[in-house]
Amino acid sequence: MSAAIPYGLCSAVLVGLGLFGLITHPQPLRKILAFNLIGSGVFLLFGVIARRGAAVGFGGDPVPQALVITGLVVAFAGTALAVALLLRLVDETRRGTLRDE
Amino acid sequence: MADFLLAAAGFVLVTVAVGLVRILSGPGDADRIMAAQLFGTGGIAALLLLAQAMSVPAAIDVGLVLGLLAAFVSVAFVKGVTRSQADEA
Amino acid sequence: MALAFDIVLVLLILGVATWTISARDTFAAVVGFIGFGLVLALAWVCLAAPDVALTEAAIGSGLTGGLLVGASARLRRTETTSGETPSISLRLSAGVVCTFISAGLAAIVLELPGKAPTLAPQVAANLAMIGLDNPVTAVLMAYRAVDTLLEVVVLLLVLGGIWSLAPDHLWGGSPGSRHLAGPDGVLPFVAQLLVPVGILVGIHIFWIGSVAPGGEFQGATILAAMWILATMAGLVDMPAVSRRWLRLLLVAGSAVFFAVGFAGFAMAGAFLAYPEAYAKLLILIIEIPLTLSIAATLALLVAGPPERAPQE
Amino acid sequence: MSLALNGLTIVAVCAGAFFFLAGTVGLLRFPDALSRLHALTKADNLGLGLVVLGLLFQVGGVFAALKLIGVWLLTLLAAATVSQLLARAARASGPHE
Repeated sequence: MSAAIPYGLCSAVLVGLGLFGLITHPQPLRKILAFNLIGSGVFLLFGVIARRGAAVGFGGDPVPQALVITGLVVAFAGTALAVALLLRLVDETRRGTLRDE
Repeated sequence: MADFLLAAAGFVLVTVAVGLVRILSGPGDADRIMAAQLFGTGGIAALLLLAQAMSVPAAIDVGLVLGLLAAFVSVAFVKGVTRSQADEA
Repeated sequence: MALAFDIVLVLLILGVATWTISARDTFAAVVGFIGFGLVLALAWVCLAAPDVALTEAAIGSGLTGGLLVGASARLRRTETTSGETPSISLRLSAGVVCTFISAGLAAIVLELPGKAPTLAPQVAANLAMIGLDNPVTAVLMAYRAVDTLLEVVVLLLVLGGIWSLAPDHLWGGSPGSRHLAGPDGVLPFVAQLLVPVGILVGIHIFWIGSVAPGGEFQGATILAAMWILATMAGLVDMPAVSRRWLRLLLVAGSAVFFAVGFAGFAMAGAFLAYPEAYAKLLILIIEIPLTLSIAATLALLVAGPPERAPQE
Repeated sequence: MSLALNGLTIVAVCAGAFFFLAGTVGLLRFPDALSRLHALTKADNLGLGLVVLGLLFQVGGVFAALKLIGVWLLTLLAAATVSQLLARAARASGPHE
């Protein structure tokens, strides 16, 4: 059993947990949080793949690791855009909901 | 030695995680951010222990970054609280 | 022992994640998410990825945390839970679907082929040629430099998207309200102490990126956080988004990146190809303006759209 | 020699872990936000200091040792000033919360 297996299972659960939150939470900010959990799960899966690719003295394959760094920065940018959209929505409608009634 | 340091890191982590229960019971937002701060300090301690146990000196840098940004988050919290009070008034 | 620690850490991650999803109060969930980023940074150290651990601690926990804490404080008053909770049948079916997805992913993780594919030997073989010792920085700045270039462009596009959310009459103004230093002066004191130290740490993390874990994204995030800290303390004010120097600062990184990229055609025969003798120098020439541009972009992403009318 | 150093490390790190435990107990048991803050900021920074002290016996170079002390000083500085801010925020939001 590879040392990375517990983290692999962890990433699988994180994706499911985040998806559940994304579907069931009515508040938009909670949906943003849940979406970030899904993202973290996917990144962690990348980390497990990278760890398994350890070779020639590196602790892990540097290519997926670099991709995760890129991904984290883009995920932050996406979160910032979502938060800005949400705050504008609240300013316009005075309600923190996605329903149109 | 590495095993002892790892065990210590695990112990500190579990201890501060119990402190996170404080977030559950609240009652105030200040308690929640306090628990996050305790979690931050414990996390830094665990990182330093981990750096030595697994001989990853870079983990010390992670601790440094964590310490800085924990302060940043706390300041953002204080600003957020005072701002929402100003909005209400 | 190492395995036991891994399992404790994984349980902790899952516990904090469950809390983030199940908390009743949005602010409590945000604090949970900050803690989640912290334990995840520990996990990245255990996965032998200290570069990612730095990024997670800086962006995943710190900068995202600051952004969400601010947003949840502003959304406090609009928070309603009544009448919107989804029905029990929807939650049940969502739970079943998500359990299946998790189980499927877990099965894939357990069934991964015995011999993992890896690009590590290829990365190692060419490290000496570009004069860097940190393989992750080498991938970001040399082998997959196109990815990094496009990522910086994406950051600028997102910033454009956020700015375009400003109402018409505020266009060209400054983001956020003007922060005034409190009469007690604790906050300016904190900022005056922390900001210089933070800038130093940021430059340190950026500079060691060529030989040890660190690099432009991690350094830039710390610089961005320090800029916002100084703004919140009232030491400096956010500039109006129409300022020319600000626009120049934002595009400087990608402009230099593109310039070096096109110069690659002349020097080495391909876009973003570095001639061997100058590889390290060229990477440094790209990295310095890139770090400043990323820092400015990240700070403005957190600051949000303009909220004050431009002063003429 | 290394046995003695290891012994010192174990003593210091254990003491540090104890203070983290004390901080958690304080956070859970004390009745109001200000006294919880009081328990927390002292205990966990002392705990971190002892852990750093213990690790100092293990590191090789002077630079690494200085960096460890630097992390502790930074945390101390941040905690001391930020807890001041948090206390004001806790008091402003009132005891009823």
